[in-house]
Formats: sequence, structure tokens, C-alpha cells
Amino acid sequence: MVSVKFFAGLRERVGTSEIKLDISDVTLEELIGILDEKTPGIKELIESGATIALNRSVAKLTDVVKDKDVVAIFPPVSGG
Amino acid sequence: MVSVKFFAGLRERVGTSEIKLDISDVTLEELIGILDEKTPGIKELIESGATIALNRSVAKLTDVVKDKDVVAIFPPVSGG
Amino acid sequence: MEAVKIQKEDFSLEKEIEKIKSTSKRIGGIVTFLGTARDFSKGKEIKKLVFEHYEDMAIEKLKEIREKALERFDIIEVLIIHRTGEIGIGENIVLIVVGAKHRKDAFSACTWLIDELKKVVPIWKKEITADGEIWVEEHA
Amino acid sequence: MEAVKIQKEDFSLEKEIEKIKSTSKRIGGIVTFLGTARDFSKGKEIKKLVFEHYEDMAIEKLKEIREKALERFDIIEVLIIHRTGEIGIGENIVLIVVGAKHRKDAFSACTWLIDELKKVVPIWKKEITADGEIWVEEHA
Repeated sequence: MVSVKFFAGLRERVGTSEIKLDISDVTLEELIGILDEKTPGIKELIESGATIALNRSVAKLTDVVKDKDVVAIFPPVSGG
Repeated sequence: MVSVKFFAGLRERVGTSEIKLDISDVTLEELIGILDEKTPGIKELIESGATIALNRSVAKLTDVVKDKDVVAIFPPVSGG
Repeated sequence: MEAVKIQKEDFSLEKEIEKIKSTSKRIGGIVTFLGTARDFSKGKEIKKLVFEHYEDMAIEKLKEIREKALERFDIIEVLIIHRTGEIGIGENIVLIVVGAKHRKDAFSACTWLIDELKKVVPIWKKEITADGEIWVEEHA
Repeated sequence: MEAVKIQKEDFSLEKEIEKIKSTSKRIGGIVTFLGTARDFSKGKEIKKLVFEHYEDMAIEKLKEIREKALERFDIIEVLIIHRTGEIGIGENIVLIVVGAKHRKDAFSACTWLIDELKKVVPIWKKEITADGEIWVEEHA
């Protein structure tokens, strides 16, 4: 099981803070494809400037997601 | 009467915090000459890097001192 | 001493400065940056702010920038606190305290830390205005 | 509000920050510089410091640099406090607080103010060491 978290404006646009996917050994790019099949439009939202973190580190689309990993997808940060 | 104040290390080297001089309409350069006659060595101390203020503003040696003026002579500042 | 914190509650500058001071008698300069909630931003009147954060990652990132600052600059100690949740106008948002032997290093590190915090720490600000709520999403 | 002060007593950062905040709700960044007494300077162990000042002129010069900063930088308010007399190791010496809409202006003004204070305000520091007392007289 892989947990996909959304934050802030992206969380509101996606309409949920977390989606659990029963997948493993897929790239982040493939994971986004799977998300988009379940919730059409997510891919576009992500491509319009989101950051993707894998286990709390900023990740590349080619990085591979394994069971129990945590993926976080969020808009540009605006703290401080 | 003109009041001449000394501060910090210069005050300690001169040995007093204030000298009153019954003078008027002399330049600061002349005033230093008068001080040096009364307390030999003051001129040298002043020339080795002191700042001279006339009525609380940094002054030039050619500025003229009048009755009731306050002259202050001090080493480089070191606050903060 | 917890050197980085994310909390709902307000913080005390005085206490954080005392903590920094107690770490070393070599400290000659302490520079602090305190971010506060303004009532106006880009032509809009703000009623309040709401901050959301990605808890685990935000704390890790704060630790990371603190450690980078300690490596990069000749400084002695760094404390960072960021508030989360609802924040009223005039209230404190973020505090960065840097203690160093000399002031120039403290200023450089503090400037670098707040710039870096705004770039890499997963915290988001929502402005609540009379016309609605807006997530601030421009790049730093 | 007294914007510049020279006093024997210690001061409270918290109170000064509250004063700055109360002047405007437009303040988004407050940068402070706090100078403290180090126990070590240029190879000598310091026991305590003694500050002397030329009262009338020092206050005038503090007001002058504050006003120059308010003209030169896009900032909202400035407070400056310098202590005088005996100051023990670890104690506060000087506090500069700058409130601005944006942090960059607050950082620039605060850096400029402490540099300027060290150049033009007639205050002198004496270091009391085990070997004797030394007036610090090097140029800034």
C-alpha cells in the first residue's frame, strides 16, 4: 500500500488529503497516471507546478515507489 | 567661558573630564594651543587621533569657539 | 533544547533569546527575524491567515536548513519556530534567532535562513479576505 | 514612545517588539540586532565591560541615525537602546529593532544602523580583564 498525500490548494482542488493505492514498484510518473484514471484531471493539476516528495524528500518522476512509501504532492510552498 | 570636555581613554590620559577656559572667538586650533600651555602634552594626545566636537557636532580645527560653547574631545568611538 | 519547532501556540522572543544566550558566552551578536501577519497584501485587505504544513517533512527541512546554516556561516547557534493554524493580524508567524561571535555572520545567516525557509519548507499560507480565501502559491 | 534611549538598566526585547508592532498593522517583518558582552576578545579573557558616553551628543546622534534610516530605507519604525555603565558577561549591550513591510528592507536598515552606530555615536567601551583595564579605541 502506498499513501499519496495532498496539501493546501492542491488538496482542496483534488478534494481529498490522502489517497491509498495498492501498488508497488512503479515510477512516480506511472503513479500519477494511475491517480488520473481514478480521479481525472489530477495529472494536469500536478503538471501545472506541483512538487512531488517521496518519503519526505523532493523526488523525480523516474523515482520508483515501493510498498509502504509515502508520496506527497503539493503546490509551491509559502511559509515564513 | 568655554567648557572643554574629555571622554574615555583621553579623559584618563588628560587626567580630568572638564577644563573651563575664559576665552572667546578663538579657533579650535588656537584653543588646543592654549590647552597645551596649561597642560603640556594635550596637543600631542589630541593629534594622535581624537575627534573634536563643537556644541555636539563634529568640528574642524578652523571652526571658531564663542563664549558658552561646549567643546568635546574624544578618542574613536567604540559603542555597540 | 529543541532547536526547531512548529506549533500552534505563540512563542516568547525573550525565552528564545535566553536559550541562545545560555548556549555560549562567546556570543557577541544575536540577530532575529520575526515575521508577523500584515493586514494588507498586494492590494487586498487581509482578515487573518491560516497556515498548513506537512508535519514530518517540514520539521526535517527546518532541521536541514539549520544544520546547513551552522556549516556555512561562522555562527554559534540557531533557533527556528514556525506557527501553524489560524493567525490573526499583527500576530507572530515565524521566528529565526541566530547567535554568533560577530554580527556580520549573524546577519548573513539569518537572511539566508529566512530566504531558504520560504523556498524549501513545506508550509503553505492561506489569506482570508473579505472576498474569500486565497492560497498563496507564487514562487518565492 | 521614546524611540532612542541610553540607560543603565537592562531592557526587555519583548516590550520593545510590542512597541514596534503597535505602531502599524502593515509590519510584516521585524529584524532585531542584540549586542551582548562576550567573555573573550582578541585573545583576552574579559571579566566585564564598562561603557561611557557623551550624554547630550550620544542621544542626538542616535536620533540622527534613526531618522536617516527612516529616510533611506522602506521601513516603518526603528527603536534603539544602548546601555551604559558596567555590563557583565552575557548581558545585553545594545538593541536595534526595525519594523518594515518586507524583510529585505528591515535587514538592510538594521545592518546599516548598527554599522553607523559603531562609527558615529559617542560611546566608548572599556574591557576589564585579569591583566587590567583597556579602552577599546580601534576604528570601526
